[in-house]
Amino acid sequence: MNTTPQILRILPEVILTITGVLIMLAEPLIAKGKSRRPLGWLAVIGTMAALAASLYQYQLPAGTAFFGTVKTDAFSVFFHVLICCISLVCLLITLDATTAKTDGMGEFYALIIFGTVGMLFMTCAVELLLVFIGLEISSISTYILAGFRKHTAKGPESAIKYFLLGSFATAFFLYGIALTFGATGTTKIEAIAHLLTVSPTPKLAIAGLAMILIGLAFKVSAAPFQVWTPDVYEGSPSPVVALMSTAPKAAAFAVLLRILYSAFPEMHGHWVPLLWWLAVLSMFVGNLGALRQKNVKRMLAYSSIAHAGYLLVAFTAFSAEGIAAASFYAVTYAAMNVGIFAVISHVGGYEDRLTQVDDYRGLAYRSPLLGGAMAFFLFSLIGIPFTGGFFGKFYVFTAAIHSGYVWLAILGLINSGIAAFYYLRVVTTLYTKPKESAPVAAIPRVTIPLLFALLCTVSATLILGVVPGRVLAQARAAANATFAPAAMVQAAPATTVVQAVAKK
Amino acid sequence: MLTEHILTLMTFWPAVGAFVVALLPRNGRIVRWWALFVSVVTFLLTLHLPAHFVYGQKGFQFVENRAWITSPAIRYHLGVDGLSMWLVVLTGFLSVVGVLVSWKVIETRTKEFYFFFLLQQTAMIGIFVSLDIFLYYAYWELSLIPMAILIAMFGRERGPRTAVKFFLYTFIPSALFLVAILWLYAKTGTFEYPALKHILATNSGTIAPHALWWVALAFLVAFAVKVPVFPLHGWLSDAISDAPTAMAMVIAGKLGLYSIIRFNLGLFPVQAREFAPWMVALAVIGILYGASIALVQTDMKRLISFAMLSALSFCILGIFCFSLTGLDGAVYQTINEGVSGAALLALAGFLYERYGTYDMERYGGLAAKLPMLATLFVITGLSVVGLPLFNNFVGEFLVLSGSFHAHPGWILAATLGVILSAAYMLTMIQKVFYGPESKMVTQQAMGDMTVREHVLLWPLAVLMLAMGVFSPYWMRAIDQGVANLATPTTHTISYMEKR
Amino acid sequence: MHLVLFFIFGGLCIAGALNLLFQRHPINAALSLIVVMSSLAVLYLLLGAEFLAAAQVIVYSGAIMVLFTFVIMLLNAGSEERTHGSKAAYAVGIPGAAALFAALTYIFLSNSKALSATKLGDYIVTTSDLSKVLFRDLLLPFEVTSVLILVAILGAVALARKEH
Amino acid sequence: MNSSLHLWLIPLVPFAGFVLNGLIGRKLPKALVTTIALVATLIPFVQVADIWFRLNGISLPYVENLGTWIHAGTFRAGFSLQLDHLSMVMLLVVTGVGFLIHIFSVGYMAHEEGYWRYFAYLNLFMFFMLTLVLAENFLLMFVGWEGVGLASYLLIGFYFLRTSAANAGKKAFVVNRIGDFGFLIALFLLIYHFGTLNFNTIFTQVTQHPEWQGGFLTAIALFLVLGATGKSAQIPLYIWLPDAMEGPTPVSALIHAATMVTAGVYMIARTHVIFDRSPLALTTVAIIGAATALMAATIGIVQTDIKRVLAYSTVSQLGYMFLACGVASYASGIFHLVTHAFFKGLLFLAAGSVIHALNGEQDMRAMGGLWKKLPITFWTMTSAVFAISGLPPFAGFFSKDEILYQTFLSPHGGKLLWFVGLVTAGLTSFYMFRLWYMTFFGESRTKDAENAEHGGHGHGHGIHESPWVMLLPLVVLGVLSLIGGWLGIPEALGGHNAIGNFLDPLLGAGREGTTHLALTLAAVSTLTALAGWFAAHMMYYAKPELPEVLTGKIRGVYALVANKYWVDEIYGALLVTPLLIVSKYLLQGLLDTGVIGGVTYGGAYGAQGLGAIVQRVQSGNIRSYAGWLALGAAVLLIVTYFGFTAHFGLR
Amino acid sequence: MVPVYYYLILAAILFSIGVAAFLIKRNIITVFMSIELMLNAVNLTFVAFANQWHQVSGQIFVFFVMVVAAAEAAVGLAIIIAIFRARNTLNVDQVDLMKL
Repeated sequence: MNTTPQILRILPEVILTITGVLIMLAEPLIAKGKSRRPLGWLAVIGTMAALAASLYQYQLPAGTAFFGTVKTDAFSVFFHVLICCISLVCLLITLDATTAKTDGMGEFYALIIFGTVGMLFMTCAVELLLVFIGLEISSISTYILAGFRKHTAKGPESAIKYFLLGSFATAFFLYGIALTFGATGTTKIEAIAHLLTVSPTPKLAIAGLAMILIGLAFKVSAAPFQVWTPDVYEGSPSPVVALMSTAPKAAAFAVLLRILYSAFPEMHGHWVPLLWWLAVLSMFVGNLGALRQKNVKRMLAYSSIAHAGYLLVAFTAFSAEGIAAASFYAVTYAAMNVGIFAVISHVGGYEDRLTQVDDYRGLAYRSPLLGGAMAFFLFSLIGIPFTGGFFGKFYVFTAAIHSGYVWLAILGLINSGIAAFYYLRVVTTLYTKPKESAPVAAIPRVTIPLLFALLCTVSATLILGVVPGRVLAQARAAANATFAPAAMVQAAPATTVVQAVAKK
Repeated sequence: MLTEHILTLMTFWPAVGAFVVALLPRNGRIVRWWALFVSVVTFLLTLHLPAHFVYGQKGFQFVENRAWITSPAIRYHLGVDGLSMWLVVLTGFLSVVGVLVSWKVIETRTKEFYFFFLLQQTAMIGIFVSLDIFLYYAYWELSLIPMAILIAMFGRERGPRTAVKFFLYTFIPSALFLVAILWLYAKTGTFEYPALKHILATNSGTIAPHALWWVALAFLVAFAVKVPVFPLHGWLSDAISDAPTAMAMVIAGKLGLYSIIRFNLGLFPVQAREFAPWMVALAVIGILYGASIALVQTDMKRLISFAMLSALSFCILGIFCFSLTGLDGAVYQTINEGVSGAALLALAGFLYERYGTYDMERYGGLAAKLPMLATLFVITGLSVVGLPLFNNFVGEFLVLSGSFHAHPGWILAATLGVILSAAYMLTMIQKVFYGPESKMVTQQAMGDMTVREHVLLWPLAVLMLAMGVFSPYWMRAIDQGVANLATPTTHTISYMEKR
Repeated sequence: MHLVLFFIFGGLCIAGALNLLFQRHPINAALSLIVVMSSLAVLYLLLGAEFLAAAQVIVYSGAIMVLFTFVIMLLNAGSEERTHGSKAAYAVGIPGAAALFAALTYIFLSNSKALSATKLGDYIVTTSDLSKVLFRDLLLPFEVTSVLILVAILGAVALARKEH
Repeated sequence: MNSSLHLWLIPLVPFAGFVLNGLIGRKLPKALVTTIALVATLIPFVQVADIWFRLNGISLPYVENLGTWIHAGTFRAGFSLQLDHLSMVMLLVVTGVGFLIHIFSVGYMAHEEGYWRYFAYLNLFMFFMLTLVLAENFLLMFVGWEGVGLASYLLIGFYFLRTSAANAGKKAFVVNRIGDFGFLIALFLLIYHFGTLNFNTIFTQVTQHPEWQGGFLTAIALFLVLGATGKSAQIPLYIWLPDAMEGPTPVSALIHAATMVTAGVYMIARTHVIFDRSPLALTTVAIIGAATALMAATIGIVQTDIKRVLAYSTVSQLGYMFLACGVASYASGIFHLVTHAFFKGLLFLAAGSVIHALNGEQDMRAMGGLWKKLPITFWTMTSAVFAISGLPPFAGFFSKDEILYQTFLSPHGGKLLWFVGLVTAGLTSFYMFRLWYMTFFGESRTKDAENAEHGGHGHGHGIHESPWVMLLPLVVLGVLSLIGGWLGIPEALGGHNAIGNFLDPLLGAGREGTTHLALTLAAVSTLTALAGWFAAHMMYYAKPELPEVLTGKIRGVYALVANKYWVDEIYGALLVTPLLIVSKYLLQGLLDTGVIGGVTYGGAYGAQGLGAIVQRVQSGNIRSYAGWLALGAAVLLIVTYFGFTAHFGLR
Repeated sequence: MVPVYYYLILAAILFSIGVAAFLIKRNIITVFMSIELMLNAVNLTFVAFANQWHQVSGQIFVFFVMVVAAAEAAVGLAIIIAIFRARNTLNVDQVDLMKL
């Protein structure tokens, strides 16, 4: 039996919660109208501590705690680390973007921190109840953050859209849980798998699965549940978009992986083809929608839909390789997307001065660093070799093809071709001569936090693109931790062929 | 020591140079000189290959092979053979030429320019030397970036638009190309060229032939666009006319042609032979099509672009007749195209530097004003026309004579190209240099060639002549490189027996 | 008897829900929602969930709905005007909802054999059994909920506070 | 085994001259340029002469291999030179005449812009021409073949600021290219059938297989003929030669009369082994030759530009040579080639001298009565005129007579061709004497010496005899055109056909008829020539008004001939214009811009259209969004529950 | 004796009505109410299944849902107030500034 103190299994969450509370307590101590940056730094420190804690959790033997509600294994720790990193960078971006703003910044940082707590719980929970709570925490905090610029016309609108539709989807998610519970009589993820085999009404579980899928598909903004994405991204402050386009998605994908692979592996006959369609739909909707976008943030919103599609491709593979690919892709996508939003939030500022693509004209001359970085991230999003984006796609599609989904791969890569069109349009805009009196003329100089954020994201994207070995190994470990069913797809005729040749 | 790592060295040295450029101060002169230094060193490094190349030794040389990513099994596997060696050297050479050509033109944004320019060198050399298809693909895609950005930055008219067009034209097919690669990997479990070649050659039974056919097609299309082959050349003339000269020199031709020979003929000989009739037809159409459109151009760069289309189609023709002579010719012609095309573009560029237009109608009677430039222009023109004792003649002659036995009819048609080529080339020369002086020419007094231009053009001119006269020096390696790709032509053999 | 009660209060639920659907003034909507919730409380009792019944009345009908009415008053929202901003809602949404309903009904009916029947009072969950599970097995979620509430408070404050 | 003859020197010395003058000539003083150029041509001449005298000590054919040029796969071609009787004769002509014309040019071009350029090109020409003659394989021959074309392109376009000159150069090159196309195809066929391009291997192959008749040999031969017609300005490709007169006159003398244009004849003679196997090809050659000869002669009658007259006469004379080859009497063809080199070279030089004297005037109507003013030019010219008109004992008589004789003897269609040749001979002597009279006799129609100060010939005090550097070659060639024919006097006329016998081992002896026949034919042709002279005398000396009267009578025919049968116009309308129109509108406009560009942008806009559809969903209205969600949810639920998608073959 | 699926179908009805209400109602507050309705439907399902399996956890789930609902209500109404301040309307159809 495991002897590790239970608290260690939720150490990062605890640390972050404490940090959040501290921020709340410290907030009133700072006089009105004074900058809230110290709180930001406090949050950064807390997140770093949580990150350290998460890394420490790699030492722990895999096991559950609190009566099997949480589980720390390679999988959960992988996503812990990822989410902590994302929040960390996003906090840095926030620090840079909101220097001027004082009002309510305490809450801002606290909400980011608490939201992170929710996501962390999502990834490590093996009890649907806890998953639900975590999901709600992260969602609610993001709803609020989305509407944080409440004096503007768009801020509250994006909040209300996100909130109403989000709760709408949550209801479905909940219904799904209810039905699953109805089919099995339990809400413990691992238990579901084998209780299903004895359940008198397994078919209810299928309905439950469908409903859960709906809820999570909404969270990861996969078509046809993507509708909210562009509007919300447009209305929210850029640092928040950086966060909500990556971290909650990563968490939601983690949950989806857990549920699909740990609770419903035997039903893959039902959900694999479904995800096939969701993936294709998402890719096409995302990329085609982005083609005509003039507004950068909306364009990236559509692109995030498309990327959700790429990620779902990995799910369809239904193999450990697939999970590894998905996890890896989540990392790469986080790196490049956070990075690009770092640039956007700095250039556009908290108030989004630059929205249209043309506003970015000549950025690469005004500020080679920002322009270059943005171009780099865009290329990574296209999936150019030696960037993380490329390896991400590469592993995803390798997994798909190994499982025999050649057409999926073809469609996917055609999509990356379509995507290249709009990403490249931005790149070329960055590198065309700026008009005189161009908006890019007045970019604030790069601050230390942003510099650090860019450093992290760029190096991450680059490392993932050149020497992805380590991260991939971790992703594999995570995959093996989750994916144990007997019905594992054997996708290695390759090795046999090689051996055959070797014999000759 | 040097010989083990020479390939890595020459591949990454320009990249290193590029990053140094990024750190240099915003000062045109420093950046320029540095770039020149880098490219010269690159060229010298590439010269190491012919110096130490072992003739008659089978397989790849200067091999470097170590693990990169364990699973999927991607290796850092480099090596050259007779096929790729001279192309690498050519790349090195053209990088020097490129810097010299850009010397004056690129006045603003020099840092960006040379950064991407040097990056491009790395990508191109990487393409030629990598033997792991994954690695190859990585470089292949990478090579698009600097090109696209530079076109966008320095495009003559619709820069950004052309850049996107060029990028998509190449990127979308190579997406399918990637699928094909992954599929192969899924089936064979390796990315390494030699291993793949062996597997596909020995037990192709395990892989469905029709599937393999599609894979081969995906490869071919991706390459054909880059060459470009006739109906897929939509990007060419825009790209050539918008790209800065240094980039236009390397945008078309050698990468695609090399890849076709290396992969389509190397990995999929059977499928390649199935495609052959179509490719030959397209090639011949391309030759005549390009030449006759070039005949009616008024813009120098567009004329050159269509001339290129015509010239490159010769290579395709040679490749897909599978006779050793034809293949030799094709590869040789690839190199020639690199040299002559570069010279031609450089010359056009120099005229542009002087008079600020590529419109031939506005020129006239320059020969009296710029005799040296005119001379070199004529020399280059003659090389392009394929006059004997010039490089292109050797290439074209080998291609045509080597292919004749396979498709006499098509070759007959293709040979008409030599008439047309003479027609458009001489028309260009006449419009620009002969006849009475045009208004523009009389109004703007311009000096003849500068030292830089001499330094740049004479080596090219001499090279054209040398390659036309001492072809065996280059041919040895090439012949050895493609020997095993050709189907032995029967009639000559029988003739030999007859004697 | 049990059946009768079920139908009465089930009917009330549906009636209330429909009323929510057709009433145009938010207040009426709120009141009809209260009807639904209260009758749901009764159904909970029938299903033997005493504590939940109580909680339903207190938390939902009490706290939450009061909050609603409070906000309605605060913003003195008049009866809504029938704007036609969305065709999709009718063209796509309503059929969707209908299909949803049909599907769910079909699912439950097709599984009805396997599902048991409830007899009044044969399964009653006392508060103590509830708390046993709640404070032992599900302690962690319970604690985490505090974070959730904290977030909610934060959010409410942050959003509702007037900027100056 | 004989010691090395260092043949390679023969072409390379002129090449060296070209390189020197070409690169640094601009800076050098005229004198030095001149010496370089002359020495560069003198050395080969001397060497050739030396070889000629040591010829008995040399076993022919003598081959010299200078290394591999191309070696790819099984194909191999080397830089190998060969000396045999045929190339010996050609060498003598080329170097000899070439040297003389170099000398002449020194005087003629003395005051031209780009003097150095001129001589550089001239040396370049010598290099290529000698390569052509010495080549031991077809490929090397092709080098010379194309090279002389290049040289002529450069020299025709020497006055490149004149649009007409530039155009003429271009035309010459492109038309030649059409011929080269034929040549290339012939080469491919040769490689295809023999796997090599070496003369000796191929010819031995053919001789070893007497069963090879016609067939692929005919194909090869015909393509070679196409090549030859291009280079030697025969129907259908003769159109470039008249325009080539844009070049400086010595160039016309050297390239477009004496040497380059005869390359076609040389090539046919060189490859006669193949031709002998293909009666069809031979007949073709003969007919082409005869037709060209006649047609050109008729055009020559009405030309008024002195150089153009000569140009057409050249075409016509080349026709004779083709005729000779066509009747498989190659030796006589070569013989005529040699004599023609003498007298036609001379004619051009003399004409040049006249033009020089008249400060660039080329129109015969503006000449006349010059014989007193330009005595030496006159006398040399006269010898040339007599020679070309075929009056004994001048050179032309013997060679032309030999051709006609051989034609008459040839089995198929010989008589007819002979008659055509005869008529042509008459016409030839007519227009030559016409030229003679119009230029040197009658009252002077020259413009006064006021406007002497024009063009490059800046020394205009009236009409004057040319300097000695120009007269010397005239004299030498004059003598040659008188005696040049004597080395080919047929036995019938008491000679001992020296050149014929010399070429025997290579080209085989001509047919032998009876002495009686030979004599009659000779007499006939002589009379024809005299008739021509008489006609010319009547029309252009005795009664100058006669021509108008006559042309008035046959206006239609006259117009036809005067416009050169509208051949240029016809070609323009049938080939050039259509090609341009098709390229511009059909290919570029419709196909390239329309279809290919259209597809490209069509794809882009199509995708964007789909994007628009996607955007329609994003109406921004929450309820609509909810509607989509609901629908999606319903569909997803149903699909999953009933597992519809599971049935698609997704793998 | 009431079969469980009666309750389930009742829940389904309520849920669907909730969805329909979300689609039809124009006033943001009422739209929000319809979400509450949906949640209640789910709760009913939970309780029914809890009875079916005699599992307490089902009921506890409902308990948590209530908490979440309360929290959501707080936040949601705050957002509604914010949007009313910013846009001075409660009509969903007029909250469509961001589109396409």
